[in-house]
Amino acid sequence: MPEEASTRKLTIARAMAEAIAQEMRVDERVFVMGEDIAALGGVFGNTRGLLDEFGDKRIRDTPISETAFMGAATGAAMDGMRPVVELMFVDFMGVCFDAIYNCMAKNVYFSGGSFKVPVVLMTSTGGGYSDAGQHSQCLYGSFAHLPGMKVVSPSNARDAKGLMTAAIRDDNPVVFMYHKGLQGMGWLGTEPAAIVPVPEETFTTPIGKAAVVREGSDVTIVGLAMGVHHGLRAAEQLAERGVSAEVLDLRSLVPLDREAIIASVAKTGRLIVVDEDYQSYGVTGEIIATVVEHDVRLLESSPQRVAYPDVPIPFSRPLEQFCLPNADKIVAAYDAMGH
Amino acid sequence: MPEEASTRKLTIARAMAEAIAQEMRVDERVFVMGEDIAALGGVFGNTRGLLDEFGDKRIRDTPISETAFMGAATGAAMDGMRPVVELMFVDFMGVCFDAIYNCMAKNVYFSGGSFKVPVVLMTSTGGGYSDAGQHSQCLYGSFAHLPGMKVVSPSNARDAKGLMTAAIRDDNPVVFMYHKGLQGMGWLGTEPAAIVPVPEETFTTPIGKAAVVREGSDVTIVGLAMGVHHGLRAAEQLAERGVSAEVLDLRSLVPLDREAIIASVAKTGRLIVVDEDYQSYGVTGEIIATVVEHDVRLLESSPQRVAYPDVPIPFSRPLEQFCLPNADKIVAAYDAMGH
Amino acid sequence: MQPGRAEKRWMYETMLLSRRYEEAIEKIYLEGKQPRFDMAAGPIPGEMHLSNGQEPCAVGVIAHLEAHDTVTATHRPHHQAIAKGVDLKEMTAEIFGKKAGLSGGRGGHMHLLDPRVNFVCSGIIAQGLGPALGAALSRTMQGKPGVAVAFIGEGAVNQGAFHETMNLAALWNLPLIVVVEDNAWGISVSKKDSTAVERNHVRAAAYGIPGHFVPDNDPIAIYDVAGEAIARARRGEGPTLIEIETDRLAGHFMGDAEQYRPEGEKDALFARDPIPRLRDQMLAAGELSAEDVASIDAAVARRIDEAVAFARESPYPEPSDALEHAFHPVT
Amino acid sequence: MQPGRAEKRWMYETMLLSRRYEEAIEKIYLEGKQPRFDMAAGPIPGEMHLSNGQEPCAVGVIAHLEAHDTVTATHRPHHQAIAKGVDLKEMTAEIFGKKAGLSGGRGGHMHLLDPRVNFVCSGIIAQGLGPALGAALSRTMQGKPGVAVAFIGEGAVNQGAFHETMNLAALWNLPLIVVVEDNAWGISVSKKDSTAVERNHVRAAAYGIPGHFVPDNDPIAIYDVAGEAIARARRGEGPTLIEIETDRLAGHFMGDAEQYRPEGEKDALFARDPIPRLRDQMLAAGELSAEDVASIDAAVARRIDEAVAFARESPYPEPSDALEHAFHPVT
Ligand SMILES: Cc1ncc(C[n+]2csc(CCOP(=O)(O)OP(=O)(O)O)c2C)c(N)n1
Ligand SMILES: Cc1ncc(C[n+]2csc(CCOP(=O)(O)OP(=O)(O)O)c2C)c(N)n1
Ligand SMILES: [Mg+2]
Ligand SMILES: [Mg+2]
Repeated sequence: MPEEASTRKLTIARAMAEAIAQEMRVDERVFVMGEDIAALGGVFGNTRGLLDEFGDKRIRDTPISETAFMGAATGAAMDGMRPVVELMFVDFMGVCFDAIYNCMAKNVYFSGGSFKVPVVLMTSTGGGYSDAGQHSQCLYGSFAHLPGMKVVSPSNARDAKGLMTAAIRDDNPVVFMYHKGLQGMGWLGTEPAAIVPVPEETFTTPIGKAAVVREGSDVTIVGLAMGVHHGLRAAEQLAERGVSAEVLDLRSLVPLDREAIIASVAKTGRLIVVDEDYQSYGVTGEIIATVVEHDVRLLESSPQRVAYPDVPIPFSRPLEQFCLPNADKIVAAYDAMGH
Repeated sequence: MPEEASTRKLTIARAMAEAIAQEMRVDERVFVMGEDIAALGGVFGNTRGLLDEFGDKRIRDTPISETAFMGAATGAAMDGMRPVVELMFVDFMGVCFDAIYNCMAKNVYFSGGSFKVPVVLMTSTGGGYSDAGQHSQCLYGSFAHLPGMKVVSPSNARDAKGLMTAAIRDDNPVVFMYHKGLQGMGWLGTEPAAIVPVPEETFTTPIGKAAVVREGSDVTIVGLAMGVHHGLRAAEQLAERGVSAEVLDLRSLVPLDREAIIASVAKTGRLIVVDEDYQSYGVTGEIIATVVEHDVRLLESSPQRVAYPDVPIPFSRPLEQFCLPNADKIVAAYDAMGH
Repeated sequence: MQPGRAEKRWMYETMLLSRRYEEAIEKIYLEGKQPRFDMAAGPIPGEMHLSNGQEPCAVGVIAHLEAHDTVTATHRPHHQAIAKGVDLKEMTAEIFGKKAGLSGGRGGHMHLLDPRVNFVCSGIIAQGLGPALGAALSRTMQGKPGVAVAFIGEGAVNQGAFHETMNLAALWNLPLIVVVEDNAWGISVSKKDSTAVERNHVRAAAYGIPGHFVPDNDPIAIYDVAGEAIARARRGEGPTLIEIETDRLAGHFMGDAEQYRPEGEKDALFARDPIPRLRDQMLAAGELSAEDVASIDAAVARRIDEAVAFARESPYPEPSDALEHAFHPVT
Repeated sequence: MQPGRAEKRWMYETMLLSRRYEEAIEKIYLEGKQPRFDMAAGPIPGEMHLSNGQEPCAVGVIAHLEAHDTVTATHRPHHQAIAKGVDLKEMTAEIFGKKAGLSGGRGGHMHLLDPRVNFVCSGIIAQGLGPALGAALSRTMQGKPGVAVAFIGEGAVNQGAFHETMNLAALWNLPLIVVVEDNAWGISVSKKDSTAVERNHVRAAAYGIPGHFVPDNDPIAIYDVAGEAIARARRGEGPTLIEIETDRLAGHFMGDAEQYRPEGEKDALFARDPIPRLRDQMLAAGELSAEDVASIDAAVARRIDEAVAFARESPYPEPSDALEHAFHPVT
């Protein structure tokens, strides 16, 4: 990532589109496919402008046939192309999950590495705006659990651009999960801290490296995507009380930067994991197990989870807000650890 | 579960078929649907005999159209029937997962409880016989992670009968995952310890209650289905060395009997979790997190996982056997804890 | 099959109720969302898919149904819900996310489920087809009366669930009617950019079942074709595919600027709005009087006012109610 | 389109190679599995789906393909793999789970992938359709020659992926040929119990593309129809659906007792075995001599012996190799 300062701020949506455009300019094998990604520029703006520049052969709207076009992305990738394919909401994975987890994700292995499968599957995640139970899920754990796909999710526009470029250049399937509440679409509400300076030139952010986004010494808050911003806000609140929280942005679930997690907890002795995906059998359990299986004595008190409870996502605002992670819950989790 | 001794031993396959038959006799709303479950009696034998007794209206072979027939199971259940529907291998979930996780599992919630969705989804899991990467998965974590479905997996025929009966009587979707290596089909190889005495009369095994299948004081081995048998064998080996291992059969992942896990670890101070599903973001992480978030001081040494590594399942025998959990790995995990 | 005067009047009233209802919802939806449109704000947050223009599909078909017949609908469900007789107050409270809503606010406008009239809908394209098939199977197995109708959009026809469901319905000869509301668009993708055939009803040939096309968004013609199909299903003669040419008068969802629409297309649609068309037809035929029109207007307005007032006055659920009803208790 | 003498001879040789190959595999598969059949035992563990009887489908179609054309096959892939020119030694080593196998033993008989001849297969019904569509799209976008052929069973036609793929192939006018090997059974479920229409080729109408039916498992007739379809695709005129009546001479997989088959059905199938039929035809037409037949027999036997010897002698992979190749390294 270039070091020189950039002052041009982008939303994640624009950063994604820019990364794709830059790769498309230098590599004609790259193309984009999905629902409403051409004339509309993507429901969440991440393909805006691409149709005008690259035309409808390389920016292809599809029918509502996810099984066919996810499979097609795999077939095209195995034939030498580098497709970027969109699943509009991650919630829709159920109509095409075989094409993803059993085919796209496994053909590198089934071929003993003789086929490359350079697909980027980009998909929106997250709730908070009352889109109810089939349009608000994160499903981070569902993808990260199954082998053969890398899984990334940026918390800000700079990482979004760098991770997208890295994903397009990767010879493996990469699932790029962008959180709607960070996307920078005005109508969706936006976390302002996700809109950051982004270098104009091409760069990659390595997949599998976490980032310490705030240093601290008393407690480690681990999260990804929206969870990072909750963590940062909680760290502010804790700082007012004299508690120094370190915030770790995972950026990637597969590969998972276990060293970074362990190093931070080794320093702080306390762990809170934040996740907007369903709590059980998911991200929070994995992070906690990673620490304690390494060395249970690292933890001075019981680790805490601030995750989505194990119920479908309700529509009604007070119900949904009750379930979502937020900074106050993280602070309460800190307090629950006892000191 | 009736207390009187029964000496009649059954395989899990027969126990499942018996439970279904007994419920079908007393409740005409119960019917069975799936691929090759009628004349063939199920590829894994669990519907054998049902066609002859109940006829082809209630024992329905389907086309290879899992999305339609999983959806139909939900629709029939919401209309007052109690379908038992088979997904032949759990690996096939990807072609119909929306109908399962987004519809069957959520309509109770979406209706605020005004609809019942009494579907039993039975599906085979597990490898060990070289059926390769699309016919050997367990995916326990994938189902257990997503809300609205109960998830059970028996380790022996008695539990299989009791859990199946309980599942059919439950007003919620229950995913009944049976391990091929325990099924009692000669051609698949069988764990003899899964074939146990099963009462002839109807009984239920409560969903959500774990069972201590071997008491011990030095280490807790937690597993389900095939993992329980690995755990029992490891406990034998450890006993020869004077180590007393407690083995917990989870039986149900949703609901998860967290109390039973915590109680056992509180006694032993050591935890090994065995799982044939992929390791990361799955069952092992959840069990470990459950213990340490309750009280990190319960553990005298770092917990250990013996799970399937995060790679697709290879065909070749030495490759697959290298990856699978077994008793030796559990014993090695015990040794790795340091004492 | 021609509607009698009462049916026709019911169709007109129901179309009007649906239209005026959505106009009311539209206004309320924008409360709190101006000047800046923020989907999360206001008394009705989240996505809002209006069905205005498509009312003929709902009434022409559902005129033939009873409460015990099943309907599965889509993300755009208001017109069908209203025609099927879902309680308007509870439906409105649900759309507001209130405790008195159909599911206590858990579902919202894409998840209106009502067992009293056997109505469900969902937010996943083509998801309702399997459950409708299952309801049809259930009726056949139980020997109870009842058919199932699955409404889908023309975009949904290209989803695999369509094919699987049609084959099974035909194979098992089930009382299922699949109704395609062809409004020519799936969000921003036009039918010609998504569908290899010009008309979807020809796809019935792939299942050996009847397929019908009803042009021109005409409730009377729909009534006719649907009536035959439903009667056929009730006689045990199996499924039918019905494709209806209809119009989406609003954007895909509220907030959609529809810049992808060809110039002038929207004007043409408004010019053939089916509701004034039916009204004028019935007036001309003497099946409605000016007074009837006025009294229907008034009755419709009253029902909507009541429903909206009910929804507004209903309290929000307790936040922690979110954790209830993921599972039924074991009995 | 009629095959020349060389093509016909290639078809005969290839069918015979496939048949004799599977006979050899069948024998080896049973090693270690007798007296008690245990799928996990012996030099070839796991499921084994034989394609004997279905060889005409493979050769009649693949006779028209080059190495750069793509084929996606199913769980029953040997005949197509052999016809497509997958290296027989490496394929056999793969089926044995050996290090020298196509993927070093990771895949096994349901996962034979070979980029040198653009061949893949898989164990999930209808999974190959999307990838074949993608290969066809890739060729069109790159302006490179090449068509894609997806082989599926008649049971797979009822899977949603079929519908989605056909629609997209037609919509985008891609060089895709979908070949349905109709052997009348999907495991134990007969076609009449799974499929609402008598012949699947009629389903082409749902996509506005040509659909052909080839009766009687005849390689020459298949060659003819496939040749036209592939030439059409190469000319940029889009996809075709071809349905072939063929026979599954073995059980669904080895170990299947086939008690679900009506009495006498199997005898009838063997009586119309396509391989002796073609041989006798060619002998009668003077396109083969008795010496040709003998030398082909010998050549085929030699290739199989070599492949089997290669596989037997190849070492097993290191157990820990299981952890390699889940991902390509980042470069
Ligand atoms: C499986 C799935 N894919 C995509 C979507 C996103 N989506 C919602 S509505 C819609 C368009 C549907 O078009 P159509 O079926 O014609 O219905 P209409 O909106 O016109 O009523 C799409 C693509 C979805 N909800 N589900
Ligand atoms: C999605 C999916 N469902 C079910 C199966 C199990 N299965 C394997 S082969 C088979 C029958 C396939 O029939 P057909 O397509 O006619 O092919 P054939 O076996 O006759 O060659 C079934 C149901 C599967 N592999 N994948
Ligand atoms: Mg539409
Ligand atoms: Mg077949």
